[in-house]
Amino acid sequence: MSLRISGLTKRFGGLTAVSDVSVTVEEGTIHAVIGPNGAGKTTLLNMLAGDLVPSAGSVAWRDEDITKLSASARVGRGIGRTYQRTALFTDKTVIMNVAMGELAETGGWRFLRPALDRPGLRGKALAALDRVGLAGMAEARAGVLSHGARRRVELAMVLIADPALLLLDEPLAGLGPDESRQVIEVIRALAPAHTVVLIEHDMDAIFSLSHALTVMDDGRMIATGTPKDVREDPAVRAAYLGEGPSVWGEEVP
Amino acid sequence: MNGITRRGVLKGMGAAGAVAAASTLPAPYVRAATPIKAGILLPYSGTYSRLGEAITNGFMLNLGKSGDMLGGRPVELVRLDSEAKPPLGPSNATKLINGEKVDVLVGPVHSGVAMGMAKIAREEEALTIIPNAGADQLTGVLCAPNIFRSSFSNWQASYPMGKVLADRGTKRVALIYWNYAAGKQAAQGFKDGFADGDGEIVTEIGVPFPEVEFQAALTQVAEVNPDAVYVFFSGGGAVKFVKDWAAAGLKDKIALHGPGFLTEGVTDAQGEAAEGIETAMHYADTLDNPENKAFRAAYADRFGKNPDVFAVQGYDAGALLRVGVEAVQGDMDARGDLYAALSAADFASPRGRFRLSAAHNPIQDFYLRQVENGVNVVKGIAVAQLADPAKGCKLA
Amino acid sequence: MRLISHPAVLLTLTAVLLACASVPFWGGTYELKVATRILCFALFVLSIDLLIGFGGMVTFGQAAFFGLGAYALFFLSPEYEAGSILVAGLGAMALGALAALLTGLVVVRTKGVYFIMVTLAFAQMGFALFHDTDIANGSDGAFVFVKPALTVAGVTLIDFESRTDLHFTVLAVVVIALAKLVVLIRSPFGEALQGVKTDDRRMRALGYNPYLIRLAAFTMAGALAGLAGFLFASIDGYVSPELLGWQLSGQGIVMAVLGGLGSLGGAVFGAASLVLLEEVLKDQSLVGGFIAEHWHIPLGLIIVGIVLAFRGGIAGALSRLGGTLGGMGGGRP
Amino acid sequence: MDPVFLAIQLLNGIQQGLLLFLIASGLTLIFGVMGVINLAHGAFYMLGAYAAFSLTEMTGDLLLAILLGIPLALALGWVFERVFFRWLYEREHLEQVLLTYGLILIIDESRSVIWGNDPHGVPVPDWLDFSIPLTETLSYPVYRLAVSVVCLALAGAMAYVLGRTRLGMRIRAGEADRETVAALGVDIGTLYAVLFAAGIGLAAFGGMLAAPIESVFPGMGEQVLIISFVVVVIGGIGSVKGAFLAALAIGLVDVFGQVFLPQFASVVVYGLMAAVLIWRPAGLFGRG
Repeated sequence: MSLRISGLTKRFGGLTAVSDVSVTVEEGTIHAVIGPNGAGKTTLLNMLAGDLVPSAGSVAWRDEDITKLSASARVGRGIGRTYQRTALFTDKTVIMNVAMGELAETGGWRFLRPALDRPGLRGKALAALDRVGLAGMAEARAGVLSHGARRRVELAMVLIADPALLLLDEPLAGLGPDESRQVIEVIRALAPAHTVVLIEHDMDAIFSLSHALTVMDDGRMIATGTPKDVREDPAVRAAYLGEGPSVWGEEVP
Repeated sequence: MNGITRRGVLKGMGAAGAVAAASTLPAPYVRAATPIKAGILLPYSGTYSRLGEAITNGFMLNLGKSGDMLGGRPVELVRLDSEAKPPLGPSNATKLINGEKVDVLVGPVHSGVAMGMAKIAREEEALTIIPNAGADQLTGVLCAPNIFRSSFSNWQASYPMGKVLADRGTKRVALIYWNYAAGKQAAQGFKDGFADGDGEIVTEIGVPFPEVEFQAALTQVAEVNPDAVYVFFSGGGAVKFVKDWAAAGLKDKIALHGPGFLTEGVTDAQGEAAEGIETAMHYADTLDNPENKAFRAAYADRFGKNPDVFAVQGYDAGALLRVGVEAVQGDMDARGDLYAALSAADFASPRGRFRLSAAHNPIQDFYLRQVENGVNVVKGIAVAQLADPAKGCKLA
Repeated sequence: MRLISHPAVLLTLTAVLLACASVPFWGGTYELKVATRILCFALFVLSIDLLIGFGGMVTFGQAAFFGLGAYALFFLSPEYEAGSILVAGLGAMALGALAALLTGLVVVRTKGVYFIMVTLAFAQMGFALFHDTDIANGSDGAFVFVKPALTVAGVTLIDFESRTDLHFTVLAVVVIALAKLVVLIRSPFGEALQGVKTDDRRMRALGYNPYLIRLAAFTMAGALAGLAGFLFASIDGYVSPELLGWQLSGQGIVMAVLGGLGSLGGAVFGAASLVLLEEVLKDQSLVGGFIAEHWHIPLGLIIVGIVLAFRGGIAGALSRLGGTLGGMGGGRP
Repeated sequence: MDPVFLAIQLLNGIQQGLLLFLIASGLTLIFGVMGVINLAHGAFYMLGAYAAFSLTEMTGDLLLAILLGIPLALALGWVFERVFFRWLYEREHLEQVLLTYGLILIIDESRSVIWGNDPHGVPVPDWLDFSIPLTETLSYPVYRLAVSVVCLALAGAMAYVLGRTRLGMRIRAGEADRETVAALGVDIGTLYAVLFAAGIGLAAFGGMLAAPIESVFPGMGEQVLIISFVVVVIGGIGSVKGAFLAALAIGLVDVFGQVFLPQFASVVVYGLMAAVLIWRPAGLFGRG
């Protein structure tokens, strides 16, 4: 039982954004994907979520080939994602944003009663907001929230549907230290009940959170394994030499 | 648009005189102080505004003959832009009939507008004079005691040329027309006239309205190579068709005919290409009768330009109204007498004798005309005293 | 969402609707017909607001469904006796919905400027169909000689031949439509529709099918526009191909924006103000001969002015009057 | 049908399509680069035709009129860009639709004030005013052929600018944003104004060329606008190549529709559009 990625490739015209990536993510673990900007991390995530169709390779989740499934069909298989750029419905209230995730199971095909009157929905949405520390902002319009708060609403939108597999694209980007800490604890608590694939740049967070790491550069996967293995991988060191110690959060020996 | 800016312009010196005289006159004249309101629903913007202007001028010219008074009462015009938009026909008619409470409705140019307007005029039983719109139904299935027309029906305008060609023994004729209601009615009129002979219609080409790209149609005609072609286009389409016809080299090989609108008021724009085209219509600038001469002189004098058939139709709308109002001595509520007088109207118009059929469409002469040096010259009478068959009219 | 729940908007809306309701008691035929026409256009604009204001679908062909609804009255009315309001009204809605569903299959696949052009082109196709062929008397348009009535067990409850019957029916339909739309907009479907408007990729990621949601909204708007067209045609009993034409679609958009998009109440304000504005601009005795003759120029200037300076429409201005910030964002599609 | 006449109808369709391309290319260019949908495009076509009419009356020759008219059209386009359109680049399509709808009303009614509502003919220059006999009865006006040649030449010029120059390639790739254009040493505001003027110039030039063929009349802009939309939608918005092919296709479909399906000639054109959209929702060469 796992997420198996085999030979996944994405080409845009002449450019190969992701080239032959094969990784297996064990269920119940937190798996981080790292690499410099333009390495193809978000493209990889988009293919996992079904937002992009791979040029080659396959994705299997719990022994089912989902390569051809649409994004919405994948949601039905218990896969949820967040975006690198916050994609909230700015016209809606915070609680409505979160509820959208849960309402998705109806597909929107309910016409007669106010959305939030669905039995149990308000409670679940408030609970999800509570997990990210935003229960107090439930009735505010999402458009007026600070950047950090928006990132957390984003997370709550996925959490409410309680997906088995979460794909998080830079969940800590732009957060202050306090907010970061809070979100890190939320993510940490997801395992082992949930499986998490996340893209992140905050190395402290990655090494404190993740059970496994995949390193990408220029569309290729250059290493995968436990944080310890990856840190000692010569290919990774070679690729990242120029970026210095700060990237790795420790001194280069 | 000299002379008309606001309603009430026609309340002239005559009105003051009428008021002074009122107390000594018989009963109907007591109303003299209150004007007769004429609602003018014509296009003053868009493609047809030239026609709206000419009709208004003609109408005013006729009223001016008696100091803007009819039956002892001053006449007040209430003008409303029809925009030539059919959906606005009913609401504009309502505005004039129920809002402005006009005594008579004059309009419109566009057949679609006329259909909508006629619906309301029938419901409200308001006196209506149509100075242009040619839809056959208006004096056919939709005819009504209170609706009169001072122009023509589409059928009527195309029948004469068909008859002329039939009489000449023309064998093979092609039809080209805008594929919409007026075009189809014109085609029917021509066919009915042409059926008197032993010729045949070899092809019928409908061009989508209001498209003016005729090259495909011309090529089809050239392939069929008939003896004559009858076309129904007007305004910009008429200009373009005649020029394309000449440019395609068909001008001297196949005879081109149409209702008068093919060359009416557009020969300047058509230039050389229009020379020699034969059309039939109920009017021509050069008609040699005293009414026409007086009319043309007066029109040119007052408006600084030459009148056309639309001005004549407006002028006769005024003449028709005059007949009715004078018969009831200004009492517009005497509906029965008013309509009877209008129906019996028989007067000398610039176009010749003017009288109405039982369906209230003019019975009139149609003249055969040919363009010579940019002028539609009368060559004779194509069909004398032609009446529309008024299919489906219960008044007949 | 500003909707009509904003106090200032709700108050004004109530006032306008009450004013409409009062017309039969003081106005003549002309005033009554103008009021009925305003209400019919309000329904039409509601269908446009549903698409543009809530679905982000800028339609330039909504008149096609309005016109089809109008023609439904013609098709479903017997020549010499009164048809049934129920049959013709439901028929108009069904025809509008069916046409919207069929064209929608293609149209809602497109977005943004494609959507605008494609809706326009399909509407012109409908216009050409009625204009060039003999389906319903071609370009001259067609009459409905006897307007429909609602008869239950031999008792005529509503007769559209009576102008007041028609007027109050339309008023009731507007009120019901407003209420239904408020419910719809707040329902899961409405929330999903607005979600699709803001970010349809996000909606897909959450598990919705934006295509079907758009298609459903497009179909509903088609039905509503069809109903509006049916009622409009019942005013005078005359239908013409121009009822499907692009000018009417354009007018509908102007009304929607003038009233304020995404506010529902704005549909009524927009319809009322544009109809009344045209009545004023065309009246020689009010604006003078030159303007009355060339009234398109001031109208055009007003439209340009609205775009450049007056965003959010009347409903937007009202909710700002009320002092809430809640309405600020909703004025933009 | 006789093969000779079939060939002539083919020629008719191509000629009609080429002129349509000229008008539609300006529309697609303005949208492709600036993202502005311009409903008033047809109104500028009409203004071009009326300008050709007045200037021909003044100068006595269409060629002189066009030479005078083009700078006028470019200047008009530039003024409209500076006064109205530059506020629209960041705005919603809806606002663009509304503003340009308002402009149609203003331009069309101003036309009525300035020129009145009569239709006018515009004479073909004498040296082009003859026809080539094709069959016994039918001749082909040389002016139409000349117009086709001019349209082809312009299409070639556009293909060169868009395909061979650095700026052109950026425009074609839809990358003419502030940064990339600045990197080429061009001020984006100026570029937009120039491109917009060029687009308007194309519409007006189309009107001038068409004036002797179509004659000049109120309402000529609307017809052209809607059919140009169909061309742009079929070709793919922003694609000049697509507009070229689509315009030819429309020209041919219109001509043969009239020959074979006269009742439904105008419906067939829209049917073609629907078919293309089912097959490719973004048009033949559309992005996205």
